[in-house]
Amino acid sequence: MLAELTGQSAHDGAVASFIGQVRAGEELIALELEHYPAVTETALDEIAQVAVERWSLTQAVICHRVGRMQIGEPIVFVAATAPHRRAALAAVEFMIDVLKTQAPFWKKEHTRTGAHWVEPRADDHAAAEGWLAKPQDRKL
Amino acid sequence: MLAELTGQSAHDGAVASFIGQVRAGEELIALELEHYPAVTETALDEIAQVAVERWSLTQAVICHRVGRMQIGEPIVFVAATAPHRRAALAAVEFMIDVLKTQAPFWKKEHTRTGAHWVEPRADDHAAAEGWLAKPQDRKL
Amino acid sequence: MALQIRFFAALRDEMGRAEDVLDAALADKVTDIIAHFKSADEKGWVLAEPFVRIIVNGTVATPQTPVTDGDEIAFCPPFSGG
Amino acid sequence: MALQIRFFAALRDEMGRAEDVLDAALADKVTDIIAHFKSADEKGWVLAEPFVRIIVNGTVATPQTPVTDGDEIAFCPPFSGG
Repeated sequence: MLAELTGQSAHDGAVASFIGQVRAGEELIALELEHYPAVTETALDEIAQVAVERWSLTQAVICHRVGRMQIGEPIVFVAATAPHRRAALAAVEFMIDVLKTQAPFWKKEHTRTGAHWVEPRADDHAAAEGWLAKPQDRKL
Repeated sequence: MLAELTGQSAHDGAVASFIGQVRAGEELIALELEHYPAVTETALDEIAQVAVERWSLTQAVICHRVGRMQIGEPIVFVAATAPHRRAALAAVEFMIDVLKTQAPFWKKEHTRTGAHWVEPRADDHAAAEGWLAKPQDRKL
Repeated sequence: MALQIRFFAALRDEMGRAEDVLDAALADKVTDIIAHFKSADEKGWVLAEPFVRIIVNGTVATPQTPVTDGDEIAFCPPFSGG
Repeated sequence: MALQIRFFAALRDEMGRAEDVLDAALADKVTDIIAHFKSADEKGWVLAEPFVRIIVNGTVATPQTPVTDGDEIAFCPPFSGG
């Protein structure tokens, strides 16, 4: 997916990206991702669009998988292209931070002792709120 | 190159990367990158190693091209893998910031009106110095 | 058309189903739907928990949001994507 | 073996060559090498400019760094990679 973003615009000097993948945890066998179809797509489009406007990106991409995934498999791919690196890097951080708590996805961990839904982490909420509440305090 | 970093370690939940590429500029025809062989490799290895230790990365990669490149072609690829996203994202930003002024590369712009060596930008120096002078002020 | 109700993730597990349909005459607002499930379902009280996110026709809503025939009302636990 | 001198990028253009070799007896320190080029080369003064980075055997050095037979001394303009 990165290959589709590089060398696409003569004015892009920067392509930043992030992949979130299933990390081994205590007794984890697999991760299951549920979403709210249609609403998810709208939410991701909005997050990408906000990033494009805020950092004057050339492109912003968010791809999120759903269903069952094994350890090491990718869950989410986020990328931004821009004339300069600072904008691309900040936009990627923004998109991954915000989508974690602002798009209707739910993680279920299947472990050797059973399955359970993942509670969002307090610092994930804090990261998203940091971006959404006071944009003027962040770099760029 | 990203494919070689994803799903490599069961403990990696995050793969962050950055590609710097030749951006169209006034009358630019091509970019030429010169380096100081052997010394460059050592400098890049050191930068990557500092990043690995500072953010407890699983892997850090820096690949930098030399020679003549056309608009849109990649110049540098930087990537970091880590258990959590914050470490991977910060390490990538650190590596690209620092290598710009701390590794022996020189850019020459070939334009329709002649060729000239690129002066490092003041804010590139500031970015590198920010990381190197007072690490305790930065996130993570 | 009635009211189309959806339960996601942990709330689907609690409610024992992913979807339901309610007579639109039962509710003027989301809070009326919650009241209905509180009385009709053993686990209906979970829909009134403060962590529950309500989405009406794809847009974030509150218990005071009006609902009308044909609306899709989703009850969601906190999101945990990425 | 003598002293192996290297000029990079804009400094190579100014000096008109990428490499040079000096008799080790000419210099105890980097500053002696700079003094030699200032007198021997029309453009040798550029090596004394404050922006010049000096690398001796792959390590960042200063005009006061000692040099000895076989050392590689590189004169570099500010780096501009990435």
